[in-house]
Amino acid sequence: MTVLANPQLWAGTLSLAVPLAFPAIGGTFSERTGVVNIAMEGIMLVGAFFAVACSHWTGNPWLGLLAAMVAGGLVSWMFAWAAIRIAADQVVLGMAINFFGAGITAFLLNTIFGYNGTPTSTPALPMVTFPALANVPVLGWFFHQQSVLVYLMLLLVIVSHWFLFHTRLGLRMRAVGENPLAADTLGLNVWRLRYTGVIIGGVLSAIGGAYLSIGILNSFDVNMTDGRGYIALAAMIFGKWTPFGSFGAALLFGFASSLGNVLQGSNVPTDLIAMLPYALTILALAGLVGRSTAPAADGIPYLPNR
Amino acid sequence: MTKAFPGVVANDHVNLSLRQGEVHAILGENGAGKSTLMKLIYGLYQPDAGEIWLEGRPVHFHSPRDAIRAGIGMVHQHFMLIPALSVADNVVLGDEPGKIRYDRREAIRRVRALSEQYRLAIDPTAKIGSLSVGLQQRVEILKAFYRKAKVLILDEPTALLTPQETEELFEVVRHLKAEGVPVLFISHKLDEVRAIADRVTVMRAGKTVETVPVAGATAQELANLMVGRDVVLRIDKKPAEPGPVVLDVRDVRVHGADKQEHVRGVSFQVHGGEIFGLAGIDGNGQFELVDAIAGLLRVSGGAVHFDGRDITHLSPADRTTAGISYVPQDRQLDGLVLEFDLVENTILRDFRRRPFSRAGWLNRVPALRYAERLIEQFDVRPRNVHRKAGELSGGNQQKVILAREVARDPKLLIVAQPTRGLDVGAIEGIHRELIRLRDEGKAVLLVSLELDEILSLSDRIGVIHHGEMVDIVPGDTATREQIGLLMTGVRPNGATEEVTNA
Amino acid sequence: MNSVWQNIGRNIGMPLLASLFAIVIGGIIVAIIGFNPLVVYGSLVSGAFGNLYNLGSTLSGAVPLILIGLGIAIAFKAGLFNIGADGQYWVGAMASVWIGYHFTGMPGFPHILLALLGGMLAGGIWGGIVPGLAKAYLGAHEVITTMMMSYIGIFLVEYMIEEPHAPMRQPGFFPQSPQIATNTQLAPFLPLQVFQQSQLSVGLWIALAAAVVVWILLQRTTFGFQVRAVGFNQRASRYAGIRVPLYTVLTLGISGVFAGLAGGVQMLGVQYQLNDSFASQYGYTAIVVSLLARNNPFGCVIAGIFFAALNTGGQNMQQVSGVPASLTQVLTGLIIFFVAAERLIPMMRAWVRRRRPDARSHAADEGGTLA
Amino acid sequence: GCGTANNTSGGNASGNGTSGSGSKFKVGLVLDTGGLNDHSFNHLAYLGLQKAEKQLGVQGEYVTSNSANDYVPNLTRFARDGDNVVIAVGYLMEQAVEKVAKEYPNTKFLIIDDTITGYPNVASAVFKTEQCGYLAGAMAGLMEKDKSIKGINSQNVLGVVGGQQIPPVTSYIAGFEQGAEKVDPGVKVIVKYANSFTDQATGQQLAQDEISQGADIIFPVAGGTGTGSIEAAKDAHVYAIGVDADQNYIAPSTVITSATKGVDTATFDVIQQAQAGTFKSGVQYFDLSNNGVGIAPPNSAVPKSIINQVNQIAQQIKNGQITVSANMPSQ
Ligand SMILES: Nc1ncnc2c1ncn2[C@@H]1O[C@H](COP(=O)(O)OP(=O)(O)OP(=O)(O)O)[C@@H](O)[C@H]1O
Ligand SMILES: Nc1ncnc2c1ncn2[C@@H]1O[C@H](COP(=O)(O)OP(=O)(O)OP(=O)(O)O)[C@@H](O)[C@H]1O
Ligand SMILES: [Mg+2]
Ligand SMILES: [Mg+2]
Repeated sequence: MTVLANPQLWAGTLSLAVPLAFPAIGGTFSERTGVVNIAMEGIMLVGAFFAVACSHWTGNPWLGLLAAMVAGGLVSWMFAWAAIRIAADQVVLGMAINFFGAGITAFLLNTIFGYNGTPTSTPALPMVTFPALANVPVLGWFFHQQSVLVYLMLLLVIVSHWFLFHTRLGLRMRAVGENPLAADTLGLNVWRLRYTGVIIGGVLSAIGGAYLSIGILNSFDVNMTDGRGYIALAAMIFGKWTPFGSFGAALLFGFASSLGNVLQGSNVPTDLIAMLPYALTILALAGLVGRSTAPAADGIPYLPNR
Repeated sequence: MTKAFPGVVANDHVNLSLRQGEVHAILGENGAGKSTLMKLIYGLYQPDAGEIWLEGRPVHFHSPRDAIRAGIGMVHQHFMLIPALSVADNVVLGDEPGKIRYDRREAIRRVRALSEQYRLAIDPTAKIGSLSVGLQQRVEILKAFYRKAKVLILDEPTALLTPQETEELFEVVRHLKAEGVPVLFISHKLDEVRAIADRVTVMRAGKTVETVPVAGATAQELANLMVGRDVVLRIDKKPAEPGPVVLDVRDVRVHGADKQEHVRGVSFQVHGGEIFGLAGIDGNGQFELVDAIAGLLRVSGGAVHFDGRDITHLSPADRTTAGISYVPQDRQLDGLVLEFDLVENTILRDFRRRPFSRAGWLNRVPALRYAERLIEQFDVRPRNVHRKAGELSGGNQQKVILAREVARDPKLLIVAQPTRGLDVGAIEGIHRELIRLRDEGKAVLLVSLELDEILSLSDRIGVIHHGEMVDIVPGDTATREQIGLLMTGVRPNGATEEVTNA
Repeated sequence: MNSVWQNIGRNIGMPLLASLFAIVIGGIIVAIIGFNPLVVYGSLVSGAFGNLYNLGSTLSGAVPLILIGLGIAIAFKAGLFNIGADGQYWVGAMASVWIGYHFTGMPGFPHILLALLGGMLAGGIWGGIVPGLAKAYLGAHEVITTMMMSYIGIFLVEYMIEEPHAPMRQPGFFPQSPQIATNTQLAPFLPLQVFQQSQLSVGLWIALAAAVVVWILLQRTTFGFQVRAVGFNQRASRYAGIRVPLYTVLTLGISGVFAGLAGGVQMLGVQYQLNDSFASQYGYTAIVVSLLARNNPFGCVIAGIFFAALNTGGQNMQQVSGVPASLTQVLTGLIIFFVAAERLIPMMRAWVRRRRPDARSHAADEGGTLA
Repeated sequence: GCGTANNTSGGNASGNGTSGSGSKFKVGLVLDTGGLNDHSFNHLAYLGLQKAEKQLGVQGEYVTSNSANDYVPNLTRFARDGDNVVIAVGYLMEQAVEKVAKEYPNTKFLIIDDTITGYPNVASAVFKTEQCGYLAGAMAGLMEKDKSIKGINSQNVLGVVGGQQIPPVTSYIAGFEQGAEKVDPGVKVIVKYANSFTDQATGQQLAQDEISQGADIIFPVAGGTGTGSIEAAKDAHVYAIGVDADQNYIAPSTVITSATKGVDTATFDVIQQAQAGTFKSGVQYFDLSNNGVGIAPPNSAVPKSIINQVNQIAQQIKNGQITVSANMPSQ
């Protein structure tokens, strides 16, 4: 139980949740409009790379973040075009983007910066400790020395919930993901709404990638996402395609990973500890969360018969 | 206008004109091309040839958005609803109150007002997915009225309405007509057409045959015009010769998928050689009851005996094998695997037994022969067993299901809404088939929201209200008024119950 | 019969045309960077198919992709997404190796059979028991459970050989299992030296046979009938008397069985022991294999060979033309992208036709379904 | 065009060991799945090859393997194309090298981090990284005892972040523990594994955990993952020790030294030997005495006295007074 009183456990929980929550919420936007998105991994890598590159070139990490968002938006636009306009298989496209993202970032890294990685002088986004938060007893453990993106994430959860469930555009996006034909008969522009969802998803995934490269570090490395895009996919489903759910799942996974990290170094074999986050996820899913149903038209291209 | 789909010309140089303030009915057999024409007008399909003129000007609708902008409203035959959203969300979608924020409260208010105005009672906050199809029909109608159309298209709006609701709808239509709004109205119910329409256009096999004024035309004339031959509208049947009890339902209680109790202790018996009609307003537990008899819902109290045997706890497969056939209410969701071809769909309930399979191996050839025989016998069109069920028109889908269930030679046939959305010709065929089965000594349990159907076919009629059997009356003496009263929960001894719909 | 050819044309011709697209675009990129596209693509093709040895390597690489792809296709048929085949593969590999180095007294053939069955069983349990039961009875989404079980499976296999006194660790400096008995090593695909060299074992026969078995299973048995019915429409399946939860478990289990078999075949045919390296990513590639094959078993064979060719050809490309590995990955991504976007071709045809003022009948060409 | 494939011995196809007239001396490098960006032996081997290209005029080619299935084809392709030397990076390719070397007896093979013997055309390079790990551990232990150094806290704790529990990693760590223990008997060394060589975020988290438990010098042996650990050390104003190559460039004031592994020099040497016709088969050991492993020049945070003591220890290892085990204490 002393483990639970370790501030590092809780700081790590929040910190490790960020690169899952952004893409998971991003995926929520995409899938709520009916486009299955498993391209988060590739888009995160693209975001992570351009964040560092532009942060280095301009000397301003905020411009780096902006570049990540633009790059993520562009890649997801390409994905959206093929998924929506060409009605290509969305899962295959997603995998293609993942290959592409991993390859292009490695290629650019090596041709522009060489094999040793990005320059160490690259500026990173600031770490912030709000005294008001950091001095609260238990809460303070969470908010000690966190990246600004942590706070952005908390804001994002609330804003995207409001956006999806309390705005006209949000309602329309969800309608398109449930029954595009019905939405079409009501005069909604199905394709445009889907583009919107996918591109928002790409931008958010890219921020998740940027968190890894200039949020907590200041460098890019090949495959530095290490499968987080796929875990984010799971977090999105776990969270039943809602922002709060996705965030909750990301926190759970962050907690389990952080717990594993803290427990490492004891006598328990590291591989068994490494199973912890995954095992906990299954238990939580089976025990607490139960059935989650995708938006009804998720993954089905909409081709009006015109 | 012309519109072709791979393999069919659904609309072949169709002409139609709609005058200010008229109600114009379209009649035609299933698959004649009515819905296709409506979708062309609504911008949902693009014509291969031809054009639309609106108020003296040619218009071109690239999508429903253009049509809506031009003031066209439509009630779709297959509902265009979003099950995960609420009634209010569905009605206002595309024209929601609020600026950026969606003013949900205002939407609910507007929908409530609308539903009161048109007397289509509905709870605006209910999820569509939890509503019966009858209630969904109301939502679909409310959607069209919400938008205040200049031209209104109604594609079989009354298929699931009660007579009272239909009358309310007609009131609205007459009102619109008085305001000069032209209405296109599709229905297979000839009485309705005669009651509301000014002119009628008959379609056959994708072509417009004729446009005639309704005044003076009899139902028989319309029917003949539409089918192209003489149709028997009234069915003559011999008196029933009831045999032993086949189905014995004893104080059965059923909870639905929503965990609510829908059937609260119902008892009745069905004999061989009789048609037992189960009448009731939609949502009173009749469909849960038959689902439970077929084994798709668990019985939470009471017992079901079939052929002298307690089947309360048998699996659906075992009940099928024991000789129960079931035509479920929702043909697309329950009755068919739309992606399967007709061969696979005709053996859907019998693939386990010979000759269709042996020790786990499917035998394609007997299945193929069987399917070919059935679609021949039941006149399924097009006559191609390799078509996917989803590519058939709704009427033909229904025929496939009926063919499959009848051909199994069951002891008990349960049919729910067997003629929903079918044309008169097809209805005639299905009704004949049901009576033939009865005369062969089978037990038939008929559930229908169509009072006329119940009255014309049933030997005995049970009326269900709020999950309870109000009364069971003989079919030959029953009247519309008597049954209609029972359906609202007024018991024969005069005691009334609160009227509920959901 | 005409439609059969049309079908083949659509299912193979279109992806081919689309790949051509990707190849042109990739060629432009490669040329901009300063490589000769002809050399690059020449080395890709010759590396994959240029001679019997390269062909052998390609086919050898295709074996696990085909087998896993078949398993994933079965799951897709039942409407289930098995995203965790990687773990099922490794757990199957582990079981096969364990059996392979125990029971050394056994004669070769039964020993091989036992080892492969062990792999299949392990993969089946991994894919079926937890994800299947959790899905069928608790509604836990199989994307999550199979993915999580996959990570757990890989860590389990790591654990078995990594720790100093791990259960399957061979004494010695390197973390690896003992080698399987020599007589359990699979024979070459054909008794030719070149297949011995290129690691192409009878595993290919197993993969081809598996494709036939899957086709028969899905199309010719009541089991397959029920799997497909469940995949299309669960409510109608219940109405048809099919026990949907049971078939969910069975289908995910069988899906895992094929991944486990892939692991076993790979250990018995190529690797002979477990090493502490789990970088195959077969699970993800095989998803693309089965989807591009539209879940058709024979399509899985073709798509599996296609991806293996991209892999071996891509590595030859690095060796011969000096294109970096990362660029190979970019090209692979592009090719998959455009193969998925095969409808681009008919659509472009339609666009071109629409440009011409006289032609009006374009709509039929796009004829998609109103889903 | 199947002729060459049926050529079973491969002898005709492959070039002659001593370089034919006119044709260039070709070297093929088969990288493991980590590829050129592993910040470790794959990258170092490539540096060695580049150096050989520049200084010896050889023609180098390389390929990154995607899975264990690719080892044999990749090795074979180089051998068949007539490369004079084929280099396999990593012990995982042991079986593949044995198989291919048998088929191509005229091609010279080098395998890194392995101990293949009995093949006249195969050389193995073994790096005694436990020795440089020992020196790094000793330096860390000595720093730990000197509380006057800025950034060194009162707790006697060191942190190690391993990539994976495999010999190329654990031998460093084993040496590190022994070295630290030797100079600072009560020291506590926390060892955590990231189970990844690419996950910087986890590398950072693990280091932060160790720092929060009092570690003030972090030794990551985890390729790219280690970059994150060094970053964590930098942010917490404690120290780090680089690995494989001199990693001081990552954080000049944080990385006090690096335990280096001369995969680049070994690769270069073997190429040179092969070119000169002096190729030696069997195991070649690279250790402190032949500068095969070592530690990088310490930064200014390390006091001269400590550097001197570490140099003495290095001397003792070289002349055999101290022997370092490559096995973890529990092994
Ligand atoms: N999207 C489509 N793709 C292919 N065929 C279609 C499509 N829509 C309609 N059809 C075919 O066009 C013909 C006309 O169909 P339509 O729906 O217009 O008939 P309908 O007159 O509305 O019939 P019903 O009375 O059953 O509603 C039918 O043969 C139908 O199968
Ligand atoms: N992709 C398709 N290919 C072929 N036929 C289709 C396709 N999609 C729909 N159809 C059929 O075309 C018709 C058009 O659908 P619509 O909504 O107009 O109903 P309908 O057929 O008129 O139904 P009903 O018979 O119940 O009145 C349907 O019968 C449907 O089964
Ligand atoms: Mg219709
Ligand atoms: Mg490990």
